[in-house]
Amino acid sequence: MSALSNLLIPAVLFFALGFLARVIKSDLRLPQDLAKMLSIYLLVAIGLHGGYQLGQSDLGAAFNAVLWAVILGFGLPLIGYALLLFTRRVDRMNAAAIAAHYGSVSAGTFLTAIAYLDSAGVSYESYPVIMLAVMESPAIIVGLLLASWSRRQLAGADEVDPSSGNGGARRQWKTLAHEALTNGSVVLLLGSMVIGAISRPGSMEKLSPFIDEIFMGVLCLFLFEMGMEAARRIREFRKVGPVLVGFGLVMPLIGGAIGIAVGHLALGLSIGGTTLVGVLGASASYIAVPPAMRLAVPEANPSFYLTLALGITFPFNVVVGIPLYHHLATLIAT
Amino acid sequence: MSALSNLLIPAVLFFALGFLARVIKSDLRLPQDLAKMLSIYLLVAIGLHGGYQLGQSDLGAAFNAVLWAVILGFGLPLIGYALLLFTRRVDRMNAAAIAAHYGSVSAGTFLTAIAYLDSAGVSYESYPVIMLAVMESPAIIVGLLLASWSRRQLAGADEVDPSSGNGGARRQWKTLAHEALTNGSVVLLLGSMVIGAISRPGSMEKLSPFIDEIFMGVLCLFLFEMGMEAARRIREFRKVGPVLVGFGLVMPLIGGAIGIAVGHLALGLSIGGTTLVGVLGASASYIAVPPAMRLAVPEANPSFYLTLALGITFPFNVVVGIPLYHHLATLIAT
Amino acid sequence: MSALSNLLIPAVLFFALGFLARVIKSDLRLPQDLAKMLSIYLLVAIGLHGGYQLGQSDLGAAFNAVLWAVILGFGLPLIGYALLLFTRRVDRMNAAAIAAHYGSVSAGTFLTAIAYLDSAGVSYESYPVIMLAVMESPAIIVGLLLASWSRRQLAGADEVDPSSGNGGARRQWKTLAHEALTNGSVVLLLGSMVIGAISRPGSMEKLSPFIDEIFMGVLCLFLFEMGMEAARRIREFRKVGPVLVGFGLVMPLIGGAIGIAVGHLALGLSIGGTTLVGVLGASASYIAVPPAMRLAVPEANPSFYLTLALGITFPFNVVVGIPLYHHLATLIAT
Amino acid sequence: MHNLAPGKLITIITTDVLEDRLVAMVRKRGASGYTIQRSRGGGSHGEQSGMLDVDTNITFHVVVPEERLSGLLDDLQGLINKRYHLTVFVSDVSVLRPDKFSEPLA
Amino acid sequence: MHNLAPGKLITIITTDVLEDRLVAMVRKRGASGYTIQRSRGGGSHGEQSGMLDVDTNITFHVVVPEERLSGLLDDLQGLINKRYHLTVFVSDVSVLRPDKFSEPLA
Amino acid sequence: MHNLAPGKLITIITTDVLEDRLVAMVRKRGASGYTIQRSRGGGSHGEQSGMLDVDTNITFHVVVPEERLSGLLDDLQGLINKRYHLTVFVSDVSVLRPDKFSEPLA
Ligand SMILES: Nc1ncnc2c1ncn2[C@@H]1O[C@H](COP(=O)(O)O)[C@@H](O)[C@H]1O
Ligand SMILES: Nc1ncnc2c1ncn2[C@@H]1O[C@H](COP(=O)(O)O)[C@@H](O)[C@H]1O
Ligand SMILES: Nc1ncnc2c1ncn2[C@@H]1O[C@H](COP(=O)(O)O)[C@@H](O)[C@H]1O
Ligand code: NA
Ligand code: NA
Ligand code: NA
Repeated sequence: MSALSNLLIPAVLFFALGFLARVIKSDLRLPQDLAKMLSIYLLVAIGLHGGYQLGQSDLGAAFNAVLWAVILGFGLPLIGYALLLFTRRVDRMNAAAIAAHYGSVSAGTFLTAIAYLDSAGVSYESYPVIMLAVMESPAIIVGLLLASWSRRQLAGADEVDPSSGNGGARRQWKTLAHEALTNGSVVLLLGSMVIGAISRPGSMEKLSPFIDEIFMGVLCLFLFEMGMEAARRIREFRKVGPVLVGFGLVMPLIGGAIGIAVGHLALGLSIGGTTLVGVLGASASYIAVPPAMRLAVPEANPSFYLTLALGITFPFNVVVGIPLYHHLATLIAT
Repeated sequence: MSALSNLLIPAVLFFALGFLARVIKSDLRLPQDLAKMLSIYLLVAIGLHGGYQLGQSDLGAAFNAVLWAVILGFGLPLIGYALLLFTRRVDRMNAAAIAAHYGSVSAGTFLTAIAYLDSAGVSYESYPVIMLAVMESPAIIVGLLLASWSRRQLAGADEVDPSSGNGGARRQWKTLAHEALTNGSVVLLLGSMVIGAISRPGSMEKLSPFIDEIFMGVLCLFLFEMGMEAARRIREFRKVGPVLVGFGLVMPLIGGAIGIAVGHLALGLSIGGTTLVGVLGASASYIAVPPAMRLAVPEANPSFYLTLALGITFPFNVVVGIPLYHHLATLIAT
Repeated sequence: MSALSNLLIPAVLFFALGFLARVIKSDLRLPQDLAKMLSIYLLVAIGLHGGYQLGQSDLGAAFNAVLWAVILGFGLPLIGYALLLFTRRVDRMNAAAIAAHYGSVSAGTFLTAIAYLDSAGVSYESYPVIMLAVMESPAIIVGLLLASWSRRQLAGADEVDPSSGNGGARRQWKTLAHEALTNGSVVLLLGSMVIGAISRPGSMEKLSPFIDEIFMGVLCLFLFEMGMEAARRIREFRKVGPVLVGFGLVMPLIGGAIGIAVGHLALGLSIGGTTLVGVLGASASYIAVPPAMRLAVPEANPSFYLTLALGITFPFNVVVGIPLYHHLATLIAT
Repeated sequence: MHNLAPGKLITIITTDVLEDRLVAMVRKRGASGYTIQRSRGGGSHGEQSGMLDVDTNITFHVVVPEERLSGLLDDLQGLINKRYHLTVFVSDVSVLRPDKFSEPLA
Repeated sequence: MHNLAPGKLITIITTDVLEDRLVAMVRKRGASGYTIQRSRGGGSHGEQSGMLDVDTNITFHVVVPEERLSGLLDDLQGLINKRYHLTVFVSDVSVLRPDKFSEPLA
Repeated sequence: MHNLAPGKLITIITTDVLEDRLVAMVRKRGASGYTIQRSRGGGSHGEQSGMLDVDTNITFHVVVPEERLSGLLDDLQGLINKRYHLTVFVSDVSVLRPDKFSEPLA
């Protein structure tokens, strides 16, 4: 009920509008770089905001949050990988690439959750923001490990390419490990957090209109475009098949549950904070991880992982997941 | 006098600056997607704003406004078409394409009028905003009807293309009717209005800095670019010829007068609201209609309708029209 | 000490972050038009702001500032040209092209200085803003004069191209003189200042959220990208060689000292205003002048002047120069 | 040696308003894909500055085996007959992995 | 069969600062139009990342009848002699509606 | 007459994620430069709308003297064998200032 009415906020409604615009085949075509520009703004704003708060909060707790972010980032893909092989619907390479996405997080989903909590008047800690920044890297690394491991498994079958052997692999290794740590959005988010934390008192006030006041509006435009992209992808669910679609709905529930457990038990966060950690666990990256997988796991079919992360899991989380995780966080807390 | 001083507002001055920049052949080149991004923002902002107000206002009156918007959207192109054929300067296909533009509206002109009224301290109702959203579609449909009707008229003369006969025509029909209703800017504007109307109380406040406070600044940048585009087009008025230029000056006066009559008599709006309906009637679309005509009426020469709508009527409305319509609205009201 | 802590402001830190992102070879790729869009906003905002203040200040003093801006714009390149020939590391054509950059100014550096003064609580006059607008043109013209003069000097040696003789030269002359005066950023900045000055009272308030409140945030994003570009260029300092790098460090000191002298002695500005004039003298253009030189002095190697202006002088001014000029301005004032 | 085989590259320059039509055409004619670049330009129909939606051009590339060329040209000629402004030219290319270009676009 | 006739496609890659000059050149030499794509790249003059105004390249295409080729190449050679950096190559194409390409640009 | 000499234009269409690899390849093989255009398109791997980082294509052009062609094609075939999706074709061009194209990229 209240959950539903909490969905009647501009952020969610613009996501729905974008989705609808594509469904009715509107000729609306957004500028190619719009999504990128908006997400740059969003990462910087959320980073500055979170960093500023972290600067005044307990570093021990922050470190604890980072630690658990790494654990989630490494652990969730392993679960996803096992689950996917169990379905027998995709080969090991695709399983590795898809799984990596679920260890990482979707900033769009996370920010929608924040808008949701704000409109519901629920407060939350700033630690989840740093977890948002941290979780990208381990997920990419695990994806890389799973892929090269799978590659060795398949080696017998797939001997088309000698050069993709040790030599090639080792090179890829370094580039990818490097990419995992210097990934654009990671740098932008972490960097902004540091700046928010170390900027001399007073100088941050000047930024507040930019990072706080217009934030919600920019988020709405971003979610509008993401709604269009989600609708574009969901069309391909046939290619993906019902079983994989099922994975795209079940995996966020698993990740969400684990995230909520971590948020409440391990980090002892409030209901709001716990909900956000649940969202971190449940959401799948569609900005940082896909290009990394495309580069590192060419054998995997991008339309698989993009359809799942962007077409299935993302809308599911925005419409069903967030209220659900909030509900669970409330239950576990009381 | 006051009219003139009311033109000394940033919005109008930036339009003039853009126009000047092109006239003096400045090498200033704006990013290709800037105009598009700014207009997306403007449509969303005006939509949310208007929808929010409509949500609290009389739906009966709103419906009445929609009704008259449809009537204007259908009627004005017919007048324009007749007028154009009467001039004997363009063939039927070009007449149809040009006429369609005058049934639709120019968001840029409308927003300039709002800036003008604001700076003159004149208040206005929110109904014209919904009319702005509604008028695009009928204009496109009428343009389509006029075009295919003209095509049949010319059929004897122009038999180059068998396939453009019934079959082709029918297909075009559906695509165009569809396009008219799912046109990008229509979806964006109507969608934002609905969101502004149904968003749960409180959640809209958060958007106010984004949609209200920075609005005027974004409008200035948009009008700056539109000034440059207007100057680019006005150069081609020679190609168009004095008679057509005359049409580009007379048609807005006719549309404006009709709009003012509708605003005052049919809708019983205040002076401000009546002025805005006058502007709706007077202005010619240069965002939604041109691509639609380009797709549906390939026989028409785009530089005709673009030069008229963007190079002649738009600047005329911004500099002369708006103060004039405001003046007329004041006369008729008193 | 305080100088250093004044560097801990978001604007400077984002510049450092961008620089770092490139150094660690992050895969972050910004949208191609982002820098351009941000700089359009910054020029308009600073222009409106400065013009509004100038509108209420002494025109005599303003005229005096313009006069000295022209003198600096013409004089500094001559010094630079002589210095460069003295180093014997570049031919006359490259010397002319490089020197022109140092007569002009870097808006990015200027705005960083403003952020620096704001955070240090130092007030400043609005005259330097008009100097910022004026200095581009003379610098371009001097560059053109030096180049065509050098071309004549080299004529004996370099006779590859007859057509680049008088005829060609004269044509270039006109186009360049024209370009110098109608340069995009000059038009945008001067135009915005005029608008800010003549807009009817009251109408400017509406713009304040756009031009003042979000200004600092946009500046941070712009400096972030400029940091990335600076790091991209600094890599090429090997190509340029230590002597030229030395020029890139010494020339701003000379220009800064002259600027400070002008600000204090000739214009009698406060410490803040004097610092800004120092920054105008010290900074080298990387927006208006490079394209002009590329068009007018094809014989010069762009990577020379871009590396110096963007890779050496710009970071030097942001990190070392600004606090230094502020320090000197304080000394000379007391 | 490399598995290079002859193919035909069709280049179409026109307004981006026609993009969907061209894509549909390509699918219908069983080409294996298409590539589009945003463009600006000038011609008999004036300048297409690319600043507004309506004056943006696209350059549309399709590589096809020789035998599929004629059908596509028929469709393009059809559009031209409908008075659409298309600039079309064909060039000979040697494609790597010729098989790739004969699998129709799903 | 289709009305395909031989033509020459001139491709010029250079800094976008030269765009207006190239357009003027094309008009002067009576080509029927031109097409431009924004590009980035690298060459003897370093990387052109396309991030700043000054390091953005354009790819400039002109299709002309064989007889008009030489004049355009003269002008391009003239720019090169002035030390402008141009990458120029010519390819053989078959154009649809050959007449179209012989009407000079207004 | 003009100093036109035969050359080979290699056109590669693929995801922009591979851009750095292709540039490295070009350097390694001693080409004199490269040019990139942002593109969108569709093929066996679905639509590349260019709206998100991950579904943006690039069109990558390299002009080389005939003798350098084979080496580059080897590398491209290597990428294809690694299962990367590349659309590659080669065309004959006549280059102005042939010398320019034989100076390897610094
Ligand atoms: N000779 C040409 N060479 C290259 N592109 C051309 C040529 N003629 C026309 N075009 C392109 O085709 C578009 C439409 O041409 P038009 O139908 O003549 O207006 C123009 O906007 C140009 O981008
Ligand atoms: N061999 C090549 N193949 C393709 N494009 C090239 C080549 N050489 C140079 N270019 C392009 O031409 C531009 C100017 O080249 P350059 O004058 O060598 O710096 C470069 O930025 C590239 O975009
Ligand atoms: N027949 C074709 N003609 C032109 N471009 C193509 C063709 N096939 C594929 N492409 C381009 O190559 C990219 C990758 O192709 P694919 O590997 O088939 O998905 C596509 O996104 C298109 O941009
Ligand atoms: Na996750
Ligand atoms: Na109208
Ligand atoms: Na200077």
